[in-house]
Amino acid sequence: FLEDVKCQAKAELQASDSRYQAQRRIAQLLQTELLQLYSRVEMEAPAGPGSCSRSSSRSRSSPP
Amino acid sequence: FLEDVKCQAKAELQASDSRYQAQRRIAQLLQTELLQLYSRVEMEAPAGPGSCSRSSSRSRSSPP
Amino acid sequence: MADDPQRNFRSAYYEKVGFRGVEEKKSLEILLKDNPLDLEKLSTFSQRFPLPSMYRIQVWKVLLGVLPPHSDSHALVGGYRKEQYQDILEALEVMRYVRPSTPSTHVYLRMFQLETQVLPRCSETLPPDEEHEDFLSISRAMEEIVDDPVDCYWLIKCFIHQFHMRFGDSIPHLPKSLEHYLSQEEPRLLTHLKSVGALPLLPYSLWFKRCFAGCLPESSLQRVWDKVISGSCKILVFVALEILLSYKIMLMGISRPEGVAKFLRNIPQENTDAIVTKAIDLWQKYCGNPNHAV
Repeated sequence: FLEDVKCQAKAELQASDSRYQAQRRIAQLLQTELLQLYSRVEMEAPAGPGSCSRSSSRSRSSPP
Repeated sequence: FLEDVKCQAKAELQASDSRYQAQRRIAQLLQTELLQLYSRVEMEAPAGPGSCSRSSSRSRSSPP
Repeated sequence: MADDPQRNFRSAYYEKVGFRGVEEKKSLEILLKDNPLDLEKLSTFSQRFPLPSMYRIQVWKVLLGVLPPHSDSHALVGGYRKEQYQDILEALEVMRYVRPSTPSTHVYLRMFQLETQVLPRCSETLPPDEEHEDFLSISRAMEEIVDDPVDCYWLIKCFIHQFHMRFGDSIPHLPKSLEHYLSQEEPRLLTHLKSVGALPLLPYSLWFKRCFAGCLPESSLQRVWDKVISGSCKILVFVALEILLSYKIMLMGISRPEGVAKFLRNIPQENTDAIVTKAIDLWQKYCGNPNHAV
């Protein structure tokens, strides 16, 4: 019976974790996309006011 | 002892859940930022049809 | 459970007079009341009997691990599955991988790619091509069987995952196995296929990688998938074998290997139910106790 309770808990935890992992992948992808877009914006308008807060030295580095 | 196992399982599930919630908030912030950036890029280059296929018409187009 | 020939005879009789699977349905209902559900018993049931359509999705979800064996976790885990689906979909929309006009099967593909970390960069995303056709065929078929998009995505994902994990090593051997059983059942057809050079050109991908998605209509297909999901990939060999046997006369008359392949990729959709029924009979004949016939 104890095993049973453990199994149930494990299955629930795995399902919850899978949801977390998906969210992690999403965040990574969004970061990559943002970095790319920022670097493009900076190259297109290097003097643009919106891009001054980003350090442009990293703009062409490849995403992680 | 059974109660103990159940408590532990509950705590683990809660921890997983809060990890998920945190990651979700991060993703939401990133999404908001991405949406803003898209709209800025599109205002600067209104001829671009969409981010995926947008080819920069400017001379300093970024490498793929 | 089903070894009694008398009982099998009766089931066959019910089937003929329209009470198909009355007893089977009752025994499945008893199994589904267990908490936790006994996966082994559910698999055995599904190997031996056709799943009643009203319980099919539920059984698939449990056997594929979309839902856990404990029924009292189903609401919680079902909620997690839904959230995960929505999170991924929303992100793909924001990143413009997915647009309102994107076909749902392509959406499922992008979601699956995101989860398996093979999503191409947005700027480098091309429309899905031949390489993705296995996934897309299975998705299209699943979509015909499952109404709810959340269930549909999860079933596609877990079906494909489980298929590769369980049978990935067996799949390359299935063509040889087909050749073997064909030599038992219809050596003349095998000789013909060999002599015209059609044997290596048979649609093995369609049969053994897409599990007949896009080949059989869904009503027949789901009965084959019942067996695959509950643990047998050998059934695929017998469905292919029955297709060959059913169109033996036609195939014997084709002398160009491309002609054979073309015909088999687009078989008539009329009597596929009978083909699947005969394939299951043949599979049970050769593989005996289906429990041990992987």
